[in-house]
Amino acid sequence: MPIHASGWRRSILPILLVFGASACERTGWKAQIAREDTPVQPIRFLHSVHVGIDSIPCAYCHYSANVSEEAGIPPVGTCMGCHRFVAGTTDEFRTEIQKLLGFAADSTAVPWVRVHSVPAFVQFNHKPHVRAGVTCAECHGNVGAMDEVSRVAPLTMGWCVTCHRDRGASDDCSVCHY
Amino acid sequence: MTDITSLRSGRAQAGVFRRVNRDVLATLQRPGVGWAAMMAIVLTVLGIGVIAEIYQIKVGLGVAGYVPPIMWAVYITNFVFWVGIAHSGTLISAILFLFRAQFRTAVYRISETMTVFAVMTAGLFPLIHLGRVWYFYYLVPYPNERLLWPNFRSPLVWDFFAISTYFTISSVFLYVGLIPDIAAARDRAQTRFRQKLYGALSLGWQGTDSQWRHYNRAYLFLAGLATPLVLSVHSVVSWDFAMAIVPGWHSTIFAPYFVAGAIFSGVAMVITLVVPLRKAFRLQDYIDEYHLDRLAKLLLLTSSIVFYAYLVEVWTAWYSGSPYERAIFWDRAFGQYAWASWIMYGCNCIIPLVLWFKRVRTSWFWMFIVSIFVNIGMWFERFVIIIQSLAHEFVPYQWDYYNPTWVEMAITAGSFAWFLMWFLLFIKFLPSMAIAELKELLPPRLKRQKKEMETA
Amino acid sequence: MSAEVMERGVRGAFYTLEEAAHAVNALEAEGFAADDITLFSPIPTSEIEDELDRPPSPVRYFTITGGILGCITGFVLTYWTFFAWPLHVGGKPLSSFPVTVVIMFELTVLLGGLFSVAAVFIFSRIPALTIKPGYHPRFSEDLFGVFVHASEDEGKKNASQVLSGLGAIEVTDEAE
Amino acid sequence: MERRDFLKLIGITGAGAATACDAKVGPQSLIPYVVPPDNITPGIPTWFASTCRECPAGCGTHVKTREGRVIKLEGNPDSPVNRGKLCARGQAAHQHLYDPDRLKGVKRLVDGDYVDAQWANATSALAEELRRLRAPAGTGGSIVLLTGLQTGTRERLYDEWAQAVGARRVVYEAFAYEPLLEANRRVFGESVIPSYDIEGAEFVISFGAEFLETWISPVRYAVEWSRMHAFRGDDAVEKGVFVAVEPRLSMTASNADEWVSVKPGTEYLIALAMANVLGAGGEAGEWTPQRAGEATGVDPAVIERLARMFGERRSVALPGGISTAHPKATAAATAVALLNRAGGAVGDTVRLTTPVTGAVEGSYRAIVELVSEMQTGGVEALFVADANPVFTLPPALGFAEALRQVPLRVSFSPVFDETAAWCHWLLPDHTPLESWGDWVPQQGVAGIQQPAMRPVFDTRATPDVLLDLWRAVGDAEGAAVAPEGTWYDYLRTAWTDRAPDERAWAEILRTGGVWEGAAVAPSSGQPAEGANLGQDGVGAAATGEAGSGEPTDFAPPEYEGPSGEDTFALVVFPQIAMYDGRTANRPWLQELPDPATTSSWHTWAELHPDTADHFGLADGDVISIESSHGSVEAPVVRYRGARRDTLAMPLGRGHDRMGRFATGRGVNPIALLPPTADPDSGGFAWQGVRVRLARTGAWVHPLTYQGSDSDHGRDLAEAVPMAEALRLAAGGAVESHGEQHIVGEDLPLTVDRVVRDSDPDGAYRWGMAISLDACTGCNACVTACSAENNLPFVGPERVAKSRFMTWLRIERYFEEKPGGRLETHHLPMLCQHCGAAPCEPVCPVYATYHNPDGLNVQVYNRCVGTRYCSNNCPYKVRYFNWFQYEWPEPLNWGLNPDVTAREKGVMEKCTYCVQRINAAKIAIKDQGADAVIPDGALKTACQQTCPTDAIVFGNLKDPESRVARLARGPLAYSALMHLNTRPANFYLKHVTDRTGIEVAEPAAEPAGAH
Repeated sequence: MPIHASGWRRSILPILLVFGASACERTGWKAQIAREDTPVQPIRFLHSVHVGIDSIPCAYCHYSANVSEEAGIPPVGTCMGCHRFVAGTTDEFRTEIQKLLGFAADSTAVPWVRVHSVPAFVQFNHKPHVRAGVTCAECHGNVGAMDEVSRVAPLTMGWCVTCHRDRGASDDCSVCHY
Repeated sequence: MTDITSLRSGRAQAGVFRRVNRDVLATLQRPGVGWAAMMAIVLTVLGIGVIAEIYQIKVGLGVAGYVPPIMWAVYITNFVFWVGIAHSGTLISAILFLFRAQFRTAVYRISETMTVFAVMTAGLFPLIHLGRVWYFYYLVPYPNERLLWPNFRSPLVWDFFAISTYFTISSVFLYVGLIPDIAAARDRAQTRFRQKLYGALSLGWQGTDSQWRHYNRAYLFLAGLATPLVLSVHSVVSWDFAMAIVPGWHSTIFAPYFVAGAIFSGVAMVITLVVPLRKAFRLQDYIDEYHLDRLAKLLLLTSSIVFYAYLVEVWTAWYSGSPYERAIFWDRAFGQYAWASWIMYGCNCIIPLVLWFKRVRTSWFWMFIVSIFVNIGMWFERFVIIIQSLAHEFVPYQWDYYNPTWVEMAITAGSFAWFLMWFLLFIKFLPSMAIAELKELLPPRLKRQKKEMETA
Repeated sequence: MSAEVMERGVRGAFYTLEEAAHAVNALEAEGFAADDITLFSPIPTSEIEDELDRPPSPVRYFTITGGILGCITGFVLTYWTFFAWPLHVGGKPLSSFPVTVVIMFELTVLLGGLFSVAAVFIFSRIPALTIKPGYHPRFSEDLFGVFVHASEDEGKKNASQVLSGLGAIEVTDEAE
Repeated sequence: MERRDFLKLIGITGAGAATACDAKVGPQSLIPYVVPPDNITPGIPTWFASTCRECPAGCGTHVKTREGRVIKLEGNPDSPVNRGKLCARGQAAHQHLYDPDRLKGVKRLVDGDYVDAQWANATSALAEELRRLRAPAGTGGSIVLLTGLQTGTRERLYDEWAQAVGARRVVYEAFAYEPLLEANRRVFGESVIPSYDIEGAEFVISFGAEFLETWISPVRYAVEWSRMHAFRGDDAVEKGVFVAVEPRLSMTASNADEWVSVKPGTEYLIALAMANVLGAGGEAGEWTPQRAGEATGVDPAVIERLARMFGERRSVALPGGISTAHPKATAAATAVALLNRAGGAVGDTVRLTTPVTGAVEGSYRAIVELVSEMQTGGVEALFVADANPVFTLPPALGFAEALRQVPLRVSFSPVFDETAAWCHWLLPDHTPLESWGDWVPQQGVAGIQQPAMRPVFDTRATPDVLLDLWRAVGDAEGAAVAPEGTWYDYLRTAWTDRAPDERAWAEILRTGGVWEGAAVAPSSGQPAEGANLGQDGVGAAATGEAGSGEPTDFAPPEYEGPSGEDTFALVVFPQIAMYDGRTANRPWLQELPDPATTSSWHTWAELHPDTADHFGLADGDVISIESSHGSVEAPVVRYRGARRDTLAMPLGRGHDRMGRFATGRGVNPIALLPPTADPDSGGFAWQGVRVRLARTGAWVHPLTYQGSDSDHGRDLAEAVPMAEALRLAAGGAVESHGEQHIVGEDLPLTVDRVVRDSDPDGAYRWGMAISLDACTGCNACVTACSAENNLPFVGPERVAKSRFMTWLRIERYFEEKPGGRLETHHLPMLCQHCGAAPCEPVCPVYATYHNPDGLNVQVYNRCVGTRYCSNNCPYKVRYFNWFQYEWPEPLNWGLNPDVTAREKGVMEKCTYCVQRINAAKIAIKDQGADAVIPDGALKTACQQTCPTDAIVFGNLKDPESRVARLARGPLAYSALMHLNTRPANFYLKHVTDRTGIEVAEPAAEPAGAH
């Protein structure tokens, strides 16, 4: 009479498969997130040129970061302040600037794609951060070195809280969640 | 140096042993039509319950009948009910093991599987009842990106620990007990599927002296650990209520009162399950009136404790002078929920009084009836404690009345189906009586038979 | 039997445990090493230990280790989380011992139980990929078996004599 | 001008609002302004001063906008009308703006269907018609412009337009209060509503005037009443007395120190008898207290006592509005005027020199005439603006049928209401929050109304449409030349006197109006200067001589209709949320519990419990109510404030058009009323029928919020007699009652103990002091909270299951005093932010905890929804999101972006407006890292709007803060104190027993100073 003592061995394989599949899924998911960190913008606006080469201060365009919860996205008028005169040095630049001129001519807003966002239940406010001397780069990275802005900080809760604690800021939940 | 008597008695014993094997393993034969029909019904009901749950997750908990301030209702009632059911299993398998109560041998496997499946059923309800079940892992203490931990002051976290420990220990306990019997099934398996199944599950058990030595020791320790555990789990469940300030909940007697109630309801459920099972599998020789009588006495004892607890509750409320407590118990007896309260008092205190009669205690029919009433009564006990207390709390502006909806009823029915599904699977695929232990401690009828064979 | 049987020896089958245990003791008296003798039993009777005079199982050390470990884990886990992010609830002190008791208790039971089972697995050599020699399906049914590891013919013969002399209903040479 | 420009220029897509309300994470669009507006910074609210147009009171408002969207209204503190406060209707005004069922553009009726049209086509088509129909200017031809009550520039434009195009104007307002005008004309010779100085009075007696709910200017009177009446224990000055004479315990009457329950329609006989006691003579002389007592069912001794009080004190008597508008309404108002005169109130607390807006002379008479004209085909074209006569007139009058005789019917209503449904053209007006305008609530006070945001839909301001038509039609003979420019230009020109230059204009836009003639009641007891008219009246003899001199018949009104045991006098009453029905499509208001019965979403029939028992009726049993003119079906609400011989029904619901929230909700009891008028004033008789009730056998789940009527003696709503309160306020020791010495080292709770429940190094421990004596139960706070905190509305099915989501609720408890007197306590119940909060330790995931400022914080995104906290909250102030609550577009535009919109399965509750706290903290740090928010700079939404200042919020840690002073005061107590939850909300006891009737009672203490 055969004795099947080793049947349990066969049950290991499916378990491994399940774990493996979930690991693959996680990796793929992460890769997808990473792609979304650098979204394609309607105009290929180069922070590297404006901030890196031209040294325009952040607050020139993001005009309300020091007074409001919103940093402020520059209206087309702000762009046109220079681009009425600056047409671009290369063909590629000229094409992109032409797009801008198109928006300006139609008086429509440029539909920028948001790079840095927090969930709806997080009440982030730029003003106190700017006032406390947190530099823009600490959260947004060195945008002067980026062609297209990508998200460098994880913007996770642990990341926020760690910085808050390091700087002696409040780690009370109701500072951000209400 | 073998004398003829010992040889004869050895033969007799082997014959009885073979019979035990044959009778118990006969339950594992190919499922019949009856079993399949039952399974079909059970799966249908379960399917309806699953659909109701999916609907509830999609639309929101509002599809259940909750009426603030009654924020806990039938789901928590079911949770406590099923946890309670679980308890008698461990009582019979662990506590009575420690007490060497021999009548447990025949029924402990059934009660133990009942424990495991009841905990599996109970464990669903805290999830079903969550507003955002998809975030249930917030209750699990693990290092996470948010740097947050659960609140160990909350009785719900205690509950999480207690229930998961209880589930782990009782399933391990069940499985460890099963191993030698699975090995026996393996050695008699007819089909390839069963050979493989039992081969895998028996882990290569051979019943050698050293295996038995470690096994017996570990079994003892598991029983020893499960004994305080079983008392603690329902105490912790009772603290979900007793730690709150809700009048009708905030009471020091809740822990012992709940434990007694749990065993009471669990024993009733064992009887409810054993009566038809014995008949279906022709196990009359193994489970007889002797067992029934013992179980009935246990039922009577716990019923008396529960009765006493009810009286003490009322007395405490009156003697405390707290207007809220008094109002709750007045309302319990004469208010909107009086119908539920009197079902509870009737089924849990009055009906079990018939168990004082031996004729009832040894009647399969009457015991089955009584056990059904006790099951109903104990479900309503939880219903009354939870819902009626919440309905008449401190602020009279927020007094209200609750009715369950079809979703709650479907999920409740589904939970019974879920429990029965596992139970039906179990009795067809695993030995529902402890073969090895039955051989060690023969039930009275088998003993008689053995005697007869020896003298023959 | 099967190809998995690697060892040789003699197997005797008995009706009762007493006879089987007696045979084991007799074999030991014959000079067979205790490690070479295996008794198979269909029932879990604890009398085996007494009959064979074996030392108590070391499972208990695992149990106590698991229990203590669980207790400590429970305490450390709860106390650490009280201060990992100190949040005030219900006007209670940040650290409160009573609530840790429940967690400590549950983890004590949990780890104690799991360690015990792990110990059974380890000491009983299960899950086992191979079946020990000398096993017979009836040893999970109605008979008690004694298997003596003996590769030489003389040993086998000696064992066979002892086994059949002590009431074995059947004695088999497993090397066949 | 700037403002209009930016409104045009903002290219907002609501990125800000969407970010905060949309739960999706990941790439989102990020839309900048096309051209940056001068005075808008994203993320910072912009405020506009304007005027509330939800009723004729004309309260000043501050409209809060974020990124170009209105998100909240608050009262304008500068306005002399409402002094910074708003009622529930005002708080919900932007639900009119964002009404998803508003007309989204011009529509024209073609073959029985409404089809979309263009504004240009509409004006040219209508101009064509007008040219054809118009009569010579001033002759009042066959064109009729039917409007509601208007004041100021809009009124002028309507008149001028009617003149110019040869139209006739008919002004119709549902609540027109004609009898008040007529009575004052008779008694004082002035057809006006005088200002009643409630604040300056010591004794206020109302004869059916619901002045805390709907009567004339409820917010104004609520403010004044609280200053006259509320005793908070912060000084030992005795406060005034308020007595209400009404057949039904209305919310106003529930706040009275004494409710004199009279037979319906006979309130004024009490006034007459009181005047008689005070020596009025004349026709009043016939009405001795005995005779009045017999007619009204009131003990004559009560009448005499009230008369004495009225004579001895500085008093004012308020004539009734809708509840005394029976066929003898003018007599009723006259009697009150006589009482005021006899008691010396005229010229003192009754000021005829500063009349207030609110009444329309001959309103009902005009509409009756219009109906007969329409029936005979005398009207060729009818333009309807700001009125819904099909709904507010009794069907028996036949307005809708007559309307069908008019060949051209044009509606300017912004919503598709019952009247618009009969019109050929729908030319939707802007809502008040989108349009320019002004309002004169009182002589000498003018509020400006300015658009706070771009129109939501393709609507046009009606004045602009009229101007276009005027220009297109050309000028009729002798009429004014059509002015150039837009309605804005017209308005600006009209304001030239007040704002000669742009600077002055800008200042007016900033402050919200001009108040130079504002007679904010002097708080001293001095009569106002120049109250000559009234003085003359006082000088004259007993009745009418000073006025027009018509004799008045004071015999009580006959109620028409069936009689018998199952018949009742029907009392219809305007309800605080619904007013005359115009606010019915605002879900917050539909869901607002009625202050008296806590009912919502439907029309109910109030019966006294004894009556209901007699007929075997339980709450929710549907009865049919039948008069000689119609019948309706409504569920019963058993209400202890109803008389045994009356059946009361609220007005305002029962729409069959108007929108998803209004249509089919309840019934319109106007259907029961005959088209009867009070013959003296011509005003519509709202009261005066008897109805028969019959059981239908149907039952609906009661839509009431309240569980039990009584607090069962639990320490929730506490009261103290005035004499005792005065003694305590003067420093008297608390007498020890054995039962109040309760267990626990922390009891009784002190402010110092509550302060310890916060970070010792922090600057704040937020808390509240809520005065039950000031709270009227008006529910303005509830709506304010809804608007500030994005509270969803849940709908009637869920209200039936008590799943309402109002973080703040007013619990109404009755206490039966010896002698059968019913005392009402209004208890605002909200999160107590307990120091030892039972909800916190039971949460398994720390979703609720105590923060360093002493707040009980609820973290929505951490909540998994075990609902354990709610079970363990003794105050039951936690609310669970049973569903994902929907905000139909564009109602969601009004969501506050600073507050997370909650997901299904999450618990929520009052946060003490933590978003305001955080904003204030961030703002104050501009003044230095250690700067502390000064007391009063930070107000919660409920506190801000509370007309009676019942709610005071602030920092308990600051011993000088108002909240700390009140909480330390002698009247402070904590709800359910013996549970030792250490609540941060201190309640100030209701101060009762002020009228002297308690002297007779064995248990109560002498009322002392009376």
